[in-house]
This record gives sequence, structure tokens and C-alpha cells, in this order.
Amino acid sequence: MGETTAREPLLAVEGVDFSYGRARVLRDVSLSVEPGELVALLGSNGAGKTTLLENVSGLSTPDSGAIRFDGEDVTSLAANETWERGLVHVPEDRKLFPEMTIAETFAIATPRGLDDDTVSSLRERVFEIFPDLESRLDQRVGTMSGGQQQMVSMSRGLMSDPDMLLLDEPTLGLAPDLAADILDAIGRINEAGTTVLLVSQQALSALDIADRAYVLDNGEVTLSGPATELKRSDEVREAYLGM
Amino acid sequence: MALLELRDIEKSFGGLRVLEGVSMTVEEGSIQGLIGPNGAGKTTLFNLVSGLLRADNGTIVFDGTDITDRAPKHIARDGVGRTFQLTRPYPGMTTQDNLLPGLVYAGGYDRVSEARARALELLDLVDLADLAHEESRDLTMSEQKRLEIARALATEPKLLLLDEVFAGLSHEDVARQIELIDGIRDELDVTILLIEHVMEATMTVCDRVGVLANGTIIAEDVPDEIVHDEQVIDVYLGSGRDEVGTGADSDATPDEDVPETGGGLDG
Amino acid sequence: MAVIEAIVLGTLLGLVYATLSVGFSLTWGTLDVIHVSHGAFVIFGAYLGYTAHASYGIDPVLALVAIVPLFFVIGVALYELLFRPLADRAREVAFASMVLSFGLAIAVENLLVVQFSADPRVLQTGYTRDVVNVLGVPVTTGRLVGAGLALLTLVIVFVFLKYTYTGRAVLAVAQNAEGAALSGIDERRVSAITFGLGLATAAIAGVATAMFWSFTPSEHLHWMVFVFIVTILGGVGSVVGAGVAGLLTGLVYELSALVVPFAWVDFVLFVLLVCLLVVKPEGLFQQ
Amino acid sequence: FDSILGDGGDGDAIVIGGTLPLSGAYADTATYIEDGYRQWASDVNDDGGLLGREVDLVIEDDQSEASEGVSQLNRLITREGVDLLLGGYPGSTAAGQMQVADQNDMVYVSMGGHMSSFEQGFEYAFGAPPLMGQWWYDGFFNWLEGQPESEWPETAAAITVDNPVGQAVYESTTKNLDRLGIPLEMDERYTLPLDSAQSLVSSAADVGADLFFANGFFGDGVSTIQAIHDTGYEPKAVLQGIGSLTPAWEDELGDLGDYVVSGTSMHPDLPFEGIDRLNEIAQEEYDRDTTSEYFLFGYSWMQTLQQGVEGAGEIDNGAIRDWLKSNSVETVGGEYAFDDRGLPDPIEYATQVRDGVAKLVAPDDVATHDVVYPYYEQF
Amino acid sequence: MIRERLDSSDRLAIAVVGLLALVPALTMDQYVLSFLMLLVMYASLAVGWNVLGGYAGYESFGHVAFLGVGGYTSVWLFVEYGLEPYLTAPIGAAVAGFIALVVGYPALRLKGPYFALVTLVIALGIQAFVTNLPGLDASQGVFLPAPLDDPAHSQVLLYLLMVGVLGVTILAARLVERSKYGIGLYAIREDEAVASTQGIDTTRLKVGAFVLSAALAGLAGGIYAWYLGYVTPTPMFDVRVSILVVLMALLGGTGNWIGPFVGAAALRVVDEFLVLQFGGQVAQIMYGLVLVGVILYLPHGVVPWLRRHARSRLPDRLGGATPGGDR
Ligand SMILES: Nc1ncnc2c1ncn2[C@@H]1O[C@H](COP(=O)(O)OP(=O)(O)OP(=O)(O)O)[C@@H](O)[C@H]1O
Ligand SMILES: Nc1ncnc2c1ncn2[C@@H]1O[C@H](COP(=O)(O)OP(=O)(O)OP(=O)(O)O)[C@@H](O)[C@H]1O
Ligand SMILES: CC(C)C[C@H](N)C(=O)O
Ligand SMILES: [Mg+2]
Ligand SMILES: [Mg+2]
Repeated sequence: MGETTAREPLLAVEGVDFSYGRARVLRDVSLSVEPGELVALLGSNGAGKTTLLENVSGLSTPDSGAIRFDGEDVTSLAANETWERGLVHVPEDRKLFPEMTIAETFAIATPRGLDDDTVSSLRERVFEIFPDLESRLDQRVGTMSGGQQQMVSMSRGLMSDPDMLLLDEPTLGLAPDLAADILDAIGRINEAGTTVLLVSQQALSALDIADRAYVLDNGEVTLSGPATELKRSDEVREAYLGM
Repeated sequence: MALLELRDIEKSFGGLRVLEGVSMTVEEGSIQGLIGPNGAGKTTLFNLVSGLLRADNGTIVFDGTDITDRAPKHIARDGVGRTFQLTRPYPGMTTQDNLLPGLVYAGGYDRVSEARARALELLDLVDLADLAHEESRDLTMSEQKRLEIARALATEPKLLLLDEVFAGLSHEDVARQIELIDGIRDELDVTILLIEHVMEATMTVCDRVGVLANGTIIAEDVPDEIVHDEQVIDVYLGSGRDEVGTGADSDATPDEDVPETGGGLDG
Repeated sequence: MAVIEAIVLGTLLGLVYATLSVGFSLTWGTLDVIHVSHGAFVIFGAYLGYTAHASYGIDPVLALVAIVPLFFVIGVALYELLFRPLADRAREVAFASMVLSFGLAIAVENLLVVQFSADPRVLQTGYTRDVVNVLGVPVTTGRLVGAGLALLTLVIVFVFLKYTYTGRAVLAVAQNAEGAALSGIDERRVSAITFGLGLATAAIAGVATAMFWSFTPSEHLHWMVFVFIVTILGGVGSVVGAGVAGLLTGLVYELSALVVPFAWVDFVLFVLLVCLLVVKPEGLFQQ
Repeated sequence: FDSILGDGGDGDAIVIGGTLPLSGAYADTATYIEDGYRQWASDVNDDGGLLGREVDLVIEDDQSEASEGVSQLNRLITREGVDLLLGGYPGSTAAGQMQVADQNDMVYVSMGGHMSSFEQGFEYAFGAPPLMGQWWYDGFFNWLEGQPESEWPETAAAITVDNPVGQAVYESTTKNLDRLGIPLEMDERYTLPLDSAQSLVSSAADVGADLFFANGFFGDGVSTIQAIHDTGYEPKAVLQGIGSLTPAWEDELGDLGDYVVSGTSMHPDLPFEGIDRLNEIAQEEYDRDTTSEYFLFGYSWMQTLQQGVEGAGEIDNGAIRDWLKSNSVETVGGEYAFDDRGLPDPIEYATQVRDGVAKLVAPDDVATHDVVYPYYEQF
Repeated sequence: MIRERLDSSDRLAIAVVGLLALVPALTMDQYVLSFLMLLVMYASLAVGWNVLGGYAGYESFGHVAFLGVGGYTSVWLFVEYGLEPYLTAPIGAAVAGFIALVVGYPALRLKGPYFALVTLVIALGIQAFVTNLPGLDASQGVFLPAPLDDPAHSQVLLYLLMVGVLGVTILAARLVERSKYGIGLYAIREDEAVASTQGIDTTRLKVGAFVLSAALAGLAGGIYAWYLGYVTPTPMFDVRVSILVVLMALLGGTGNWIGPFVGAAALRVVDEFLVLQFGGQVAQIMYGLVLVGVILYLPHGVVPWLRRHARSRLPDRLGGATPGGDR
């Protein structure tokens, strides 16, 4: 897939290994995401999806292998450094600032030097997806419900004006109607030009909006291909789509 | 017989009225679901039942006694166990040790050695026996959720409150978790009230489902009825979609031939 | 009259307590570092101000222009060399940092003795002994200058936290370091700067306190007791809290002397503090 | 433990050991005492030693903690086998060490600190001279008594630090006020450090006290003096605890501290033999314009011990004690004969600060300056 | 690890206390005894502090208050009634425990630093109270005579009493560690709200641990006052003792009694060594740097580190790893 274009992929993960102590969690993982693509990353619980995203964003560093973003080697950059390059990670466990209000959270995450128009259009986009947040701008994040916090987490990522989003279970704990809306919204954000690597247990919905997908099993990439093809794969249907 | 009965529960945070008169019952031996939009007050309700918060108004009756103003420790000993939506294992303890406090203080295991043995049995039940000696902070989120189930069971509860224990599970794991919960009800004789956004799970595992929205219970019925309830679709499931919980995926693409059981609109 | 005197004196005293505390509160609230050697550095600052005047005839307040940046640099270095490695390794940073900085305090105290001797010092410049009337209460200019410095410190730290990016960023780091990194915050940089700033306030506090009291290297622990009280009473990490709690402590100290024998003033103060904390368990202000 | 023990010096030397607060809160004063000890040792050794043997000093740091002083002294006695003891400082440490010395039957010459230490029936403790709070203001009141009654102050106010030193000086305060029938109109106590002295001073001014007692130490003393000046309080005399004896009083306060009255039992201007030489040494070797009393204290205690040893003719603490109890010694502080308690007759010197330096003003036979009175007229 | 019978931790406790108690039989050397006296006292304080501070995670900064209360109870009982140390110390323990009970309810509603502060302030308050207590004249200093006629025997007696205090303290700590009670305290340390939803009466457990830990300090204080012989409020209520006790426990490791014991012993030995070898400021500077170095390289304490590095050689549970591990 990636090879079809001569251009360099926006994100290239090459032969990454990673262990927690003795437990090997990622084994020689390679994948790539082209500019403007929406790629889904599927896998059962404990397969290593979260770990991979953390390796990419710089929350952790691969034991070996390389990660390139926009042509640059970012393997050992810290998370704030990849953020500066436009690679924004929305983590599975949210990692919010409980004592801050939503407004303060947004202010922190908005890149400095962005002009006012851009900032307000970012905000509009967020409130369009999560209308519930607008009325809660001054509520402390720590007092919000689980689902509300999930919304704040995703919004914080969007306020960072990303070139590429790493989304780890963005619909976790959200009510069904909202979860569906958000997947729609991710699709729209992608169409508007943001590259996306999406981890989701809602495999079918994810494949619906994805261009391509990878399947991670026990730390290894076992399948990859265009979303439509994977959706037909027996293996995927059985394991991840529940069929 | 109703094991748990909530009558006209009201709760506000500052100026924000979250619960405006919630009444519901949980029949002994049943698995009762509780769904509702984000921020509806479901977790708050759990906090009220387990005693971590006090209701502004209303009554909570558990197993025939009024527990509205009882302290958490007593409610736990009375037989209410719970898990936390944002998981809270005892982080520095091993998985096995996590179960000891509940076992000795509410589960009736006065001898520590017996408690340790029982802890292993419970870990086995939730499929964590392999991780018995790991520090619980190192577990993945789904493992922590299962640990919390075991820890709640350690108090030998009559009623188990589960807050989104299906969130983030793959289809395979959802199926396994459903078995686990069925087993807990059937074999351990525990009544279960669970909050869930994973409709696939809710609809399969629950005998009845209550829907909390706008501060009250807007519907309460068997799952099949709930998914067709106009109001519920409107505030929670999402309108204009295919059936949820029974088959078709809401965002079904041209590949209509690929249905996704359970809608997968989970969290 | 006595009441007015107590209020004026208590306010001045309270401002000094506040300025002693605010940097400590800042590093604790934001970096989770309980910097017990803060007091030792305050005394170091006092010695530098004193030396500037005694040996070079430079006004100690003016000397702050050099001392403050120096302390900032020392603070950054200390953070990079000691507290950051500790934070990377320890599970409970707050208490580990307390042990570490207690050791540091002992070392600094004794280095001060080696350098400046254990003799007590009294800072006196041309103007410190001039007496001015404040609401009819005689107050030396030295104290007014000290109180002014105290206010300045409070304002600096307040502005830092409230209006600078680094200040807000370090609050984010305090609440979730990984989340902060994912929001583009260079945790290393903002932490080091914040610690540097905290230590820089110790320099100002040093000169401010020297305007009030004589000092010796061994006194820092007593000051830390008050710093601790003011910090927690005000709410760890809260600048406004440190200010209010400092003033409150100073005022209670002076006002209770009007009602009870002086010997019982400390006791009254401590009883009131305990009561206050029990009523308001998280301090007067949370950050 | 062997690795942490120094060896006790070579077999020939007489080892004299003790502790001083070389670090911690009392370190400033202790250095002067240490200098006095060392000066004496080098003098003795230059002179051919004690009983013909060289003298070796072992001075350990008790970190300004009494319990540490007790433990270290035990170590010096039992492990190092020191032959003789050095007196410790301050009084609270000395109190604990006097017990240890007595239990080990070893002579202990120091300032002793407070009267109660000498009333425990210790047999081996000597104050030579002691720095006795209970005698602190006697010299000044003796002088005052000699003045026309019309000039006596009519009322007094006292602020006293809440520790043994303050209490000892306080005893002297009330005893002497009673003697002259002067009422104590204000009587307050405080704990160290004194964060705010101004309100105390204001209340003393409000009750119109003519005599103001600041029964404390240096830091609180400084705050008090400053407050007296700042508030314009005009007492006839300001009496100070041991603050004005601290070298820093002279170095740091300048004329602000002038005319403050204190007691002492030691002074560089005393007319006794050897003191001039020590004053010169203090100037030349220790670079002090004025010799610190503590330097002289240290020297004088060792002179006492020396004479005890020479009197006994052997290093036998029992014999030294007996000799000291039945003879008198000559030191740079004067001649002392000791009673059963180990105390000489009360020493009733009064000092008053001039140009920053505490000068002897009473009694007449030692006074180098007249008492300046009333205080307020000087400003 | 919680075991039902004597395990290696118990055996170690018996060995330690036994050896310390045997010292006077080997040497009557007063220095050794007075050095060990303070070591044993700090060890008791640290092990006792740890019952609340380590197991339950409520780090008190005012532990010296109870040492002082125990000490002054002894002083008062002696001055008023002429009672002897082995009588006064247990009464001192009871008084300290009672005070802890009274202040414990409000204080233990606070958490973390707020609790630390409140205990610090309570200690200062008690000191101020004792100092000014009419009739006691504490600030003048009070002499307590040697309890036996022969001073050397007195010292041995006091030393053995202090070793007894340590024995009682370790026994208490062990009983807590291996019982249901310990499990409750560990749960409180880990997450108090969760603990309460598991049937744990958190208030009662915390207050109980506070009272126990205070009473143990009171017991030590009773003996310490006799040892000092001359008692004034300053050393009896020295803030630095409170801080030192916390440091000792943290440096040793707070998971069980061994950490605080080792921390106390190690710090006392290092302190003594440096003072004797170097003395003065140099020793202090080095002492400070040792603290810095140790915590920097062993941030979880010496004992957990030792255990990790000696796991292959030591009996598995030496130091009895606790639920919750060493923190
Ligand atoms: N902090 C940790 N310490 C030790 N092992 C860990 C840690 N975090 C994760 N693991 C292990 O790494 C493996 C991969 O975990 P990871 O969280 O990346 O999986 P995942 O695919 O994101 O799973 P899920 O779908 O449950 O989120 C798991 O086996 C897990 O047990
Ligand atoms: N301490 C608090 N202060 C203010 N508001 C609060 C507080 N706690 C909860 N809330 C608000 O109460 C509402 C109910 O929260 P709750 O956690 O019960 O929701 P929930 O139904 O469990 O939602 P979710 O499905 O997202 O978990 C939310 O709007 C939340 O923001
Ligand atoms: C009584 C005092 C004047 C003497 C001495 N300075 C002491 O500390 O005890
Ligand atoms: Mg994951
Ligand atoms: Mg919830």
C-alpha cells in the first residue's frame, strides 16, 4: 500500500521492538501512514496498540527500530517535541489536568503564536463535535463524568491544531449516539486534511471510515491492507468484528 | 423481592442538579442494567448507594434496611460491592494483596492465610491468577477492571455494582466478560447492577435495563423493549440509525453484507 | 491604639512570613518538591545582601539585582542535578525530596558557617533605622522596605503562575506530567525554571527578613516551621493563600498578645491553626 | 567501634577531653571558648607541660545538643580514657555533663550555667568562674543602691526568655527589685526566636516602666533594643541578659546597643594577672579588638584545673577535687575559693556598653567607666 | 508477607533485641551504652512512627510531641510522687496515647501534607503548653536523679529499659504487620475511599494506629527523660527529632519495621562516625551530603534495595515484604 506512492509517508514505523521489563510487547512492528490518510489499528486487548502509540508520540522510546515523522527521525524525541512537529496523541487513559477547567486546558494545549481566527475556528470545531462542553467551560475537569472527560481529552488534542492525530480509543465510555457522532467527526476531520492513526475496538465503524488498517496481534503486525479488504477477511471478521 | 430500592433520590453538585428524583429497584438474583447519556448521573448513583456520597433527598433501601445515611464501611459489610469507572486498584499492592482488605474486613475471612487462598480463587475466576504477584499499577486497563470485579467480590457482596466494565474490550473479550458476569450471578448468587455504554453487552447480559436521563429514570424494561423506546433512542442510542444491539452497524458502509453484532457503539 | 499597633506590626510580620513561604509553596505545589532547604537559602541570601553592604558598600536591595539571578541559576542547577533525577526515580517524590533537601539544608547551613562564621549578623544600612509613622505606629524604613520586597515577591510569583505560559504549564505538569507532554509542554524546562524562580524568591526573602531580624546560619529550621505552617494553611501552591495565611499568622501573633500573656501567644496561634485546618482541611485556598 | 575512635594520644601526654557545640545553634560562642582552651594548652606546653607532661586536647563537637554532649563525654571518658575533662557549654549541656563527670569521679570545671546545677550535690563540679544568671544584676543594683533614693527607678518591666538561662537571670531580676522595693509592673515571657519585640516594648512604655529588663540572648536582644529606639521608649536603664556579652553585639550593633547594662563574671579589663597578655594575643592572633569573655572563660577554667592538678601533684581526680575544695586558685578572672557546691563567692560585676563594647562599670575596684544613668538622656 | 507463625522477620526481631539486651553483659562501657541508648531510642521512635506513617501513609511531623509528653509525665510523677522510671514510663505512654486519641479524631480527617502540618503544629502547641504549665516550671529545667545509687548500674538499667521499649515497639509493629489490622492500614495508605467501600472502618484504624504509635513514643520518652537527667522542653520537644524520625523511616524503607530500624541505626552510626572522624562543620556538611546521596540513589529506602540485591541469598521474606510493598 504505502509503496504505491513514491512520496515519503508522513509517519513511518520501522522494525520497532519494545519491552516492559521482561515482557516483550512489540516485536518488529512496521507500519506507515501517508499524508491525509486515516489508518485504523486493530487488535485484541493487550495486543500492544497503546504501547505502539506511546512509542510513536514519545511517551516511551522503542528499544530498537526507528520512527520517522515527516521525513525526520523522531524515534527518541520526547512527547512535547513530537507535539511541536504536529504529531498529537490523544491517549487512552486521558491524562487530563483534574484541577483545571476546560477553558484552561484548552489554553494550555493551543499552540502559542496561532492567530486568533485559527484558534476560534479550532474551538468552533470542538464545540460542534462536543456541544456539551461549551456550557461547561468553567467546570473543573476532575469533577466531570467519565464520558465528559473523554470528550475533553479528545478536544484537547484537537485544540493542538494537529497535522496528524494518534487517537487511542476515542469513543471509550461514550454513549452510543455520541460515539457514532465522534467517529463521523473523525472522518470529517480527516477529510479536512488531518492525518489520523486510529485505535478502536469499534472495529467495524473504524474500518468504515479508514482508508487502510493494520492488525496487531500479540505485539506483531499480522495483517494489513485497505479497510474494505480487511473487512472481508475471515480472520478479522471472526476476531474483531464478532462474526 | 427487591434487593435494592431507590426512592426519589435527589443530588446536586453546587448549583448543578444531577439527580432530580430517581426511583428504581433491583430484583434479587437479577442482572439489571443502567444506561444513559454521559453525565446523566449514573456513577453518582453508584457513589450514593455505596455511601461515598450522601443523597440530598430520598431513600435507599438495601436488603430491607434503610442505608441512606450509612457509612461506606457498613454498606460494604451489609453486602454491597462495587467497581470504579476510572479504575482504582490499590496501586502499590500486588494483584493478590488487593483482595485481602475486602476479604478480611467484609468477607468474613478473619485468618489471613485463608484470605490469601481465597484471593487466589477469586483471581482465577476473573482470569488473573497469572498476575497474582504483579503490582496492580502495571496491569492494563482491562486487567484492572477485572481485578476490581474480583476485589468487589472479595467482600462477599449480595449486590455487585459494576461501572463500565466492558469499556474498551474487544469483541472476543466482551463475550468472555459476559460469561464471567453470568457466572457470578449464577454460581456466586450475586445480584448485579451494571452501568454500561457497550450496548452489545448490556443487551445480552441484562435482564432489565433502566435508562437515566435528565435527572430521572425515563424508561425501565427488558432490553428488547428499551432499544425500541423512542425516548431512549432520542436521548441515548441515537436516532436515524439502524437498530442498535441487534445487528446492523450504524455507519454501515456499502458493504452492507457485513453486519456488526452489538452495534459496537461501545466505549 | 494598641490594636492599631498590633495590626500594623502584624501586617508587616505577616508579609515577611508570606514572602518566606511563597517560593516554597510554589515548588511544592507545582513540582511536588518539599524543599526543606529553602530556609537555608533564605539565610544564604541574607548573608549575600549583608556582605554586599558590609564589604562593598552596595545597598542590599540593589544587590538583589545580582543575587536574584544567581539564585535562579543555582535553583536551575539544583533541580537538574538533584531533584529531577530524584523525581525520575522516587515513587513518592514529595517525601523523598524532603529527605534530600533536609540533607541539603544541613550542608548549606554548615557551608555558611564555614564561609561567614556562625556569628549572628544584623543588617544595618543608612536608612534602615529611620523611623516613619504608619497610622501612628513607629516603623523603621528597613521594615517597610522589607515588607515592600515581600509584596514584590508575592506579585512576581502570582504573575508567573497566572499570566505566563511557563507558570500555567508547570501547573499542568503538576497535575499530569504525561498529559502535559502530550500538550506540548517541555516538562524539563518549565520545572527547572519554576524551581529557579522558587529559589530566587529565597534571595529576596533573605534580604527582606534581614531587614527585620538578626540572622545566623542555624536559624533556618525555625523559619521552615513557619514556612510550613503558612504554606499549608494557605493551601499548597497557592500564592494568594500564602499571602493571606502569612498575614493571618502575623496578625494572630500580634493581636493575641493583646489578650493573653505573651508566653501563651504561640499556644494560641497553634490552637487556632489546628482549628482552622480541621474546619477547612485543604487550606484556605486551593491553587 | 574501634575504627571510629581516635587514639588517645601518645602515652606520655596528658589527654584532656570534652565537647563543645562546634556546629549548630551555639557554635558562634563555642569557638571563642575553644580558642581559650587551645591558648591555655599551648601556653602550658610552652612552659614545659603539666606535671612535666605534655598536654593534649580532644574536643568533640556535640552539635549543640545536650544528649549528644552527654554521650560524647561518656565516650571520651570510657573509650578514650581521657585523663581530665574540659568544661562544656552552654549551661544546659553542662548540666547533663556534670552528672556524667560526677558518676565517673572526674573534675569538671565550666561555667555551669545555672544555680540549680550546683545544687544537685555534685562533688566534682566547679564554676571557675561560673556565668551565673542568679548573680547577673547584682553589680548594677549594688551601684543603684548607692545612689540617692530619689534617682531610683520607680517601676520596672521585664521580658524573659522561657528557658533555663532566662529563668536564672529572672531570679536575679526579682531578687534585686525586691531588695530596692521596686514593683515589676510588666512581666512577660517569650520563646525563642522572638519574632516581634515591638509590642512588648510598647507595653513596657505604656506602663511607664523606668527599668527595662531584656532577659534574653542575642537575636531577641537586638530586636528589643531596636524596638526601644524605634518606639522612643525612655527607660532610665535597659538591662540585658547575655546578649551584650556576645561578640556580635559589638561587631554588629554599633552604637545602637550602647548604654545597655549587663552582668558578667569575666572581663578583659579585669585587673588580674595574665589578662593583659591574653588581650594582646586576642588582638594579634585572633584579630579581635576586644577580647571575648568566652575566650577568657575557657582560659580561666583550664587555669583552675591546672592548679588543681599541680596542687594534687598527680592526675588523680579525687585528689584534684579535694585540693580545689580546700585551696583557692588564681586565674585571669581573679582568685576563687570554692564552697561545697563548687561555687566561688558571688561575682557581682556590672557592665555597660560604650561605643559598642561592654565595659566594666561596677564595682568600683574593677570599674573602668562610670555608670551612665539615666539611659534615655544619652540619645 | 503475612504469615501465621514465626517467620524470618520475627526471628530477626528476636535476634536484634536479644543482642542489644546482651550488650551490658559484654561491656559496661558507658560510651557504648550511651551511644546505643540513643540508637535504640531513635529506632523505637522510627519503628513506632512507621505504624501510622509507613503502614497507613499518614506521615506525622510531630512525633516528638509524644516523646515529650512521656518525658514530662515522668518528670511530673517523679517531682510530685517520687515514682521510678519503670512506673513513670508506662504512665507516660498512657498519657501520650490518650492525647493522641483526643487530637487524633480531628487531625486524622486531614490527609498528606495537611496531616503532617497539623501534627507539627500540635507538637509545637503541646510544647508551648508544657513550657508554660504552672507548677511544673519546665522552662527552668528539672533534674532527675539516677534511678539507682550506683550510676553505672543506673545507666545499664535505663539502657535495658530502652531496649525493652524497642522490643515492645517491634512486637507491636509485627503484630500489626501480620494481622488483619495491618492489611487495613495498608489499604488506607493505598486508597482510603476505596478501603471504606470494602468494609474498613478507616477512622478507627487510623486513630488506633496513631494512639499506638504515640504511646510507644511516650514510653521511650519516659526513659529518655531519666537518661537525660536534666530535662528542659527544648530537647524533649525538638522539632528536629520529629524530622529525623521521618527521615530514618523513609531512608530505611517504610514497608515494615526493619526499614525504620535500619534507617535509624544507620543514621546514628554515620552521624557518630562523621563527628568523630571529622567533627564540626565538615562532619555536618558530609552528613548532609550523605542524606542527599542515599535518597538519590536509594529513593525507596535501604532495606528494599538490599532485599532486591540480595534476594538470591537471603531468605525470601527477610523483612517480610508487605502488601503494598515498600514505599
Ligand atoms: N506499565 C506496564 N508494565 C508492564 N506491562 C505492561 C505495562 N503496560 C502494558 N503492559 C503490557 O503490555 C501489553 C500491551 O499493552 P497495551 O496497553 O499496549 O495493549 P493494548 O493493545 O492497548 O490493549 P487494550 O486494548 O486493552 O488497550 C499487555 O500485555 C500489558 O500487560
Ligand atoms: N464534584 C462534582 N462537582 C460538580 N459536578 C460534578 C461533580 N461530580 C459529578 N459532577 C457532574 O455530575 C454529572 C453526573 O456525573 P456522573 O459521573 O454521575 O455521570 P455518568 O452518568 O456516570 O456519566 P458517564 O457515562 O460519562 O460516566 C456530570 O455532569 C458531572 O459533570
Ligand atoms: C546563665 C547564663 C547567663 C549562662 C550561659 N550562657 C548558659 O547558657 O547557660
Ligand atoms: Mg490500549
Ligand atoms: Mg460514569
